[in-house]
Amino acid sequence: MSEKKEKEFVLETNHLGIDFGGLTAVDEFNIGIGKTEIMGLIGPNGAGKTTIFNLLTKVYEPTRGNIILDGKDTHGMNPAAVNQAGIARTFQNIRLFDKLSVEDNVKIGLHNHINYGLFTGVFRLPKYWSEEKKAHEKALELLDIFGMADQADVRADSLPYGAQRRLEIVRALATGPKILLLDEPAAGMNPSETEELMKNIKKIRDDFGIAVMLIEHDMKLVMGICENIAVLNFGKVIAKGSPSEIQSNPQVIEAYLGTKKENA
Amino acid sequence: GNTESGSTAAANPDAGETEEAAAETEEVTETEEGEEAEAPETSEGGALTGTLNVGCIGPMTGGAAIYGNAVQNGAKIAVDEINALGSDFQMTLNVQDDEHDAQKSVNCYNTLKDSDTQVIVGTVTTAPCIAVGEEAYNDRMFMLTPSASSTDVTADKDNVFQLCFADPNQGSASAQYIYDNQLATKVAVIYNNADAYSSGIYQTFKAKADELGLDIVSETTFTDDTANDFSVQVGQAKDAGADLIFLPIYYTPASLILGQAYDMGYTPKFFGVDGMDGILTLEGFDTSKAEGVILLTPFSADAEDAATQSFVGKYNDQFGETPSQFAADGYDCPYAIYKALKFYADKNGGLDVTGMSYDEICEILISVFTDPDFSVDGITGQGMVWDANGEVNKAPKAVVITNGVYVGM
Amino acid sequence: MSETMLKVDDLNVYYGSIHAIKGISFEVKSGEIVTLIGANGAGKSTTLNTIGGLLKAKSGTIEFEGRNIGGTPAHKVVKEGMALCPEGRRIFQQLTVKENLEMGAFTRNKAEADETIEQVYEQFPRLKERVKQVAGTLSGGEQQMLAMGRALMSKPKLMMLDEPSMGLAPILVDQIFDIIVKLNKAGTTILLVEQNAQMALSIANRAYVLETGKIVNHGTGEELLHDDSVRQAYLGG
Amino acid sequence: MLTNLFNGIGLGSVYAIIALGYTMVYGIAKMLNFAHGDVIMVGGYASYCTMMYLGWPPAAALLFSMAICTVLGVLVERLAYKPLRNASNLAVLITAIGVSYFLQNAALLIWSSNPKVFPNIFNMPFFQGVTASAASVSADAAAADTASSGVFSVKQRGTLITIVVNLIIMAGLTLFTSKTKMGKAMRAVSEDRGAATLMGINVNRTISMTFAIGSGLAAIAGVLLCATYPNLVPTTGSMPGIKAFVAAVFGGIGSIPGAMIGGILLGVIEITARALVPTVPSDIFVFAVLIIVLLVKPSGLFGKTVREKV
Amino acid sequence: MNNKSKNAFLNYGLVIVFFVVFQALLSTGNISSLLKGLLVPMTAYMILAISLNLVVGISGELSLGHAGFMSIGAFTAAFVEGVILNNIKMEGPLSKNLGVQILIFVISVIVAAVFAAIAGFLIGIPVLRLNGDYLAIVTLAFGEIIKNIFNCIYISIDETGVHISDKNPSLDASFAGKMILEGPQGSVIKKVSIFAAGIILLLLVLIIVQNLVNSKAGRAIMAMRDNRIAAESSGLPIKKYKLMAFTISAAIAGAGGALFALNSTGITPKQFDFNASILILVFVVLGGIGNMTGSMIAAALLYILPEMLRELDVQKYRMLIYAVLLIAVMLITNNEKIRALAGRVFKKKDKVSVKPEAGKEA
Ligand SMILES: Nc1ncnc2c1ncn2[C@@H]1O[C@H](COP(=O)(O)OP(=O)(O)OP(=O)(O)O)[C@@H](O)[C@H]1O
Ligand SMILES: Nc1ncnc2c1ncn2[C@@H]1O[C@H](COP(=O)(O)OP(=O)(O)OP(=O)(O)O)[C@@H](O)[C@H]1O
Ligand SMILES: [Mg+2]
Ligand SMILES: [Mg+2]
Repeated sequence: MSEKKEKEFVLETNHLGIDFGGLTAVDEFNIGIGKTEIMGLIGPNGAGKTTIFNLLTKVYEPTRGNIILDGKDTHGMNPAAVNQAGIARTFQNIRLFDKLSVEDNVKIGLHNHINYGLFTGVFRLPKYWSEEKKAHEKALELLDIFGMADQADVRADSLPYGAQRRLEIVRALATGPKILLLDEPAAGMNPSETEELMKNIKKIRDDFGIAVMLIEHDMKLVMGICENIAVLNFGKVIAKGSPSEIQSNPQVIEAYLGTKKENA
Repeated sequence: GNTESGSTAAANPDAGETEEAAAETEEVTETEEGEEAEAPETSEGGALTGTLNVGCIGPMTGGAAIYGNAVQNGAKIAVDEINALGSDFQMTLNVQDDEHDAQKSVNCYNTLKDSDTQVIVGTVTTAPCIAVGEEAYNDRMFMLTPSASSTDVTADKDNVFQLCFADPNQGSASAQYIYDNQLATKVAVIYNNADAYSSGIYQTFKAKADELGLDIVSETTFTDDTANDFSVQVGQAKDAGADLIFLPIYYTPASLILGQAYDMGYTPKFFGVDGMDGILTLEGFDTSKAEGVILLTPFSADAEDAATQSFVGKYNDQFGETPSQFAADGYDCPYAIYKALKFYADKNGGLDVTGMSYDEICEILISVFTDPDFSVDGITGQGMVWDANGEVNKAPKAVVITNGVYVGM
Repeated sequence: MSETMLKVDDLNVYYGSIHAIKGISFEVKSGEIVTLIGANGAGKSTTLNTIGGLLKAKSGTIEFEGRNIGGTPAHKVVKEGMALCPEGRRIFQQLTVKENLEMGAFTRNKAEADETIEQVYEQFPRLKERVKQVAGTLSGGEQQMLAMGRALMSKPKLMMLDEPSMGLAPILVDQIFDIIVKLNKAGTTILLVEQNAQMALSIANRAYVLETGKIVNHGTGEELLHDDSVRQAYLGG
Repeated sequence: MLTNLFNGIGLGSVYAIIALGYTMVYGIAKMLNFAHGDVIMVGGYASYCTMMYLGWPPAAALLFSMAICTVLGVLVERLAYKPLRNASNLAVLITAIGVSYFLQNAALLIWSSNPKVFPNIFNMPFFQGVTASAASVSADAAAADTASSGVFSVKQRGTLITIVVNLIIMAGLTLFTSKTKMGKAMRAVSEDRGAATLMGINVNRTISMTFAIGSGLAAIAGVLLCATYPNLVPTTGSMPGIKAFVAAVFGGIGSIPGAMIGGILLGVIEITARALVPTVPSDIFVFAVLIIVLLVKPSGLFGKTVREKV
Repeated sequence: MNNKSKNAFLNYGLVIVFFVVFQALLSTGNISSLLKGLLVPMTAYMILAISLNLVVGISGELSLGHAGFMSIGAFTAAFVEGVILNNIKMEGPLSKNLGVQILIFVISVIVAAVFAAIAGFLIGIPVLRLNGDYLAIVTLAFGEIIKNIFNCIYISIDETGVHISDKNPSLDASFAGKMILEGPQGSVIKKVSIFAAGIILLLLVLIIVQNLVNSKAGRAIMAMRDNRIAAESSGLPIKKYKLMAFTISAAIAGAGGALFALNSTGITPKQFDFNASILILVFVVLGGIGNMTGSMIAAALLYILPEMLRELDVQKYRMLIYAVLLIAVMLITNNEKIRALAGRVFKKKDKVSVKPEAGKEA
């Protein structure tokens, strides 16, 4: 608790928890993330990591506790409102708009930054053209971060797996978040792709000046870019600290890392 | 005008019959002569020659198929009979299925127009008939509907004629009949409020009953979609102590109502209208449940006259069923048209209908049908005459079902 | 390591007009662990699905224990003694854990199934805790365990695993590979498809490298682990 | 009021029995089989013809029509639905509608549009005996309704029989899908056909089996429907089919008890509405209540609210 | 020009060609009465197919009650026409007064669209809470309710104004007004709409729908269809867009219904029953879900097919043939081999999904 007061947090949770029927999936989750911090969330399968993301983005309504985003309690907000308030995310099982083009996927992210109404859109008034042009340029610019601008017209579901993961990040970024939640962004990527991804996450943080919270099982990635790491087990935080602290924490080794070293 | 012409018909029944009988014999001899002489073209004064293309529209598939098919079958028999008379006049019959849908009915009508149809027998059901009637009115095509009974069918259209009673006649006649014969003190009504025919009769019945001071104690409804369970309707009639249930509906749901009342041990009088006819011929129906049902009908398959007997016999042979009133209406229509054309030919020194345009035929038929001297004896009525509105005048017969057969009242 | 259990020869598979597998040949000998590695979209899953009978090959032969099983529908392939643990788990989300496992033993009788289920619970104690839970609400790792457990329920001679370590915590990845080795020791032949080339190669007897539908390299696990091109491409240098 | 309730249950039990067969196919083959109502109609005709033309006893006629419907169901599935295994749900829906049109029009050609009045099988000595003994059990309901106290009217006897058959089928289906291997296989197939195949389940045979059972149940439903409301025409099955579909959704898709309760509730609402507001079509109320219930409980009365795992 | 706008212009071209061809046939008299009578209803059904495709294809919800919106539009048109004819002095019959016809047509279509939109909005509210088959059943229920309501109301007009009742006033001897809606008997209509007006309406609808799909709102609607949770998490107010799709679709259906009604001489509530809703759905599915060109072509062909069968010598088997054709077309268009072939011919990356989507789960 003491560390919380020292920094200014973009996102803070207090006593956050949720039950599914009898199962307490998350309990007493207290955390604070700095404005441009990259934080890792790790833990065994089923520990409740994804559930925390779902709570933060209001896909699930918390059973208890509160979430403070940039000083504002998100109580009563729905997922769309939370997103507009500044939290964007990706999903563990990719959720793209399959039948839309890559560019349109990004434009959905930009939705709330495109300013014209239904009437303008249906009758294609001048504002439609100018705003669409702006959106188009912005989308390409964002796609370029991952070098995907040349695939703008491809249907999202025909992208290779790794590219789909990257597109999800771009889409989330397009919503103009203050904090980006990434759920296993490197899953299904090979080591060189993962390395590329690490660089890009850092770049995004630096260029956009936003916080990043990520769930990942790839320890190379987690240890490589996270400034702070929280370890979850059975819905509760069992350890918090810098990568080196976590790596040597016996509780974490026992519950999560195991003794073999290949992954490090 | 109803009662007036009704009384003329009643006052002069013999005259009509003998006249018709005479015409019939004359016709037969005439054609025989024609055949022998093999010179029909130049035969004396009143020959009707040529081929008339008759179109028929009605529901042959879907929920109302039963009515369309009955009309079609009846009309076929009539056309075959007319063609077999051996005269130089022939009829073709082109039947189109409208599925009881107004738009499709208009499509049928257009199809018939494309295939050189000259007169329409139809349509069988009311709502499509109104739609087609409008088209036919604009085109000047003559229509004789066997069974579309709403007054709206003929209203404002001089080219559309009905062979069946119009709904108001039936509704008010029923109320009058019940009142005159003191059949009941408390009356219940069950009608179909998704059906123009049924709700039309109901409303005129109701108006007349109120006027006469008949006590209607229960009014309940159903729709085609809920024409299964009548426990509520029958139950309410029973609870209200009705001693007569008026059923201005078709016989199919009526048979269910009879059955369900029977099961309840409730035995009021049942009073039906022409749509009730057919109930005795329902395959598998226990006619004892219909014992005592009274209905107003222009046709009864049990009538003893030769024409009905012959029709019923042929119908049974060809279609394996006893004909309903719809079949009889369908049967009478081609005859009415045939007789009208013959009437014209007689008066005007012959008529060759081959290739005549439908509007020419239309004008001829309108003039004949509105001619006070023209009347038709059919199996659905003797001495049928038409008023300028296109409504038919014929006397409804009240019959009561006794031991599974109609008995005149 | 004696006779050949599975032999694939000149296999060609299409998705509509997309030529996904371009004439690959390989074999798996009885008792081996063989792994197919390759980048996303190389055709690894397609290969397994074709062997398992889910997809139809355009040409080529697949022989299992000397019998041609090409074109045999998937449900019959299972009876031959082959089990496929598919990519993405594909557990029955609405069924309970126990029912999922029972489905795995569909081709066997109840007594046999009951025996095997205990063995599976031993391998995956977590599943035993959750027997009554509806499978759809399990976490990713739990679902993977269930998928493997389910495949084991048919007591297959050849088990084909499609990326079993995907999305698993490091400790579980270790466990899964341990289990694979244990299964193999207990007599099950394994055909393993993995992105985690490092781990896969370290337990495999032999390995094939797949690139855009073609086999570009093969050798023992050890050889490939030290092969430069393989290190470059799949092991992160 | 009690009378209306009883009448409502009478109508509802018929909907329920159709809904049970519907739910079976619906829950497992994951398709809206709009031809289900027409299979019921075929069942009605099959038993009618054997009873009336061949003079078979009702039990034999029922078995025969079950056989006919089973064969018909499997045949339709094989010819029309199986080739669409990988097509969109809507494509299958439209095909089912095509099958429905086909059956109706074929029946029209074979049996004509003239109604056939179904014999009253509830009136047979066997059922009289059965229900007379049941009479003592629920004597109060009977006493409230029949003048000749203690003895059931034919209609009530029909209702009782229908409900008993409902309960038997419901219990049977529940046991079948939760306990037997084939039943579980059906559930597996309903969820993921590919994965089911990998288990060694013959997906095609399982789906055929589903149709066989569903259509066999349709035959039973057809006989009970026609025995209760004895007018048999080619369109006999369509409206009850739609109502049963509504009932199945009302109760919660795929839920077997839900289908039965949904059916009975639907009947009760329909009859009550008719009694309270006799001149307004009762379907207005039936469907309005349905909408309201779904608003309060978006997955039907017994439907599981499956929270999508994110 | 990108692919999407190419497609849009293709559709406009298609409609115009359709118009020019038939208009030429009409003015040279080389057309059968049947086909002539079918032109406007066909156009109306094309509009309805587009409207339903907006719901089924673009927003991804199944609607089984679209004929309900159509009937609202149709009866509204009958009503508007009745009111206008009652309040306007006109020389000669309506068919000679083009000005009055245009007036009736324009006002009817607009009012019909507004009324249907209101109904769409109301029914859209439950839509927000439901999905899949539950939604389908609510739309079905809605269609049935509408049909039954029209079945038991009577609207008449006289110099004192419009009267709505549950009894038929025209049976009263003293009744001096004009019936607009007569319960199950429906409405008698003086024909006004002409082919050209229908085509203009169709073009307008196409422009609205295609522009919508390619605008911000359309993208949002499609995003919801593809993945609701992701759409929500990307900041889309999904309620607003679901409602928008439903309301616009209803408005278009209402306009289509008005066109249909004004071209007929009479309409009845029964015409707009469940089967009518299904018919529209058949057009959409057969034409390809989400494919506007397909919807239009399927609507045109399938609407005239059963009518064309009339002219052949198969009357009795007409509906049987229709049913068999329907099944056959579904089987053929969904046949994997034929699709693969088509894919190769048209070089489309059509996913022949052997690998079920569940592969991505968990
Ligand atoms: N909707 C739900 N209903 C019931 N239980 C749920 C639900 N969602 C998650 N759970 C349970 O909550 C626990 C945490 O799940 P969660 O998906 O958050 O795990 P995780 O940490 O993301 O694991 P993984 O790394 O495997 O993805 C699991 O035991 C899971 O079964
Ligand atoms: N259902 C499908 N339709 C069309 N193409 C497909 C389909 N499934 C796979 N492909 C294509 O076939 C090729 C091989 O895919 P496959 O899934 O076998 O790759 P993989 O090696 O398993 O990759 P991953 O590591 O991502 O699982 C890829 O180019 C892919 O895009
Ligand atoms: Mg997770
Ligand atoms: Mg793969």
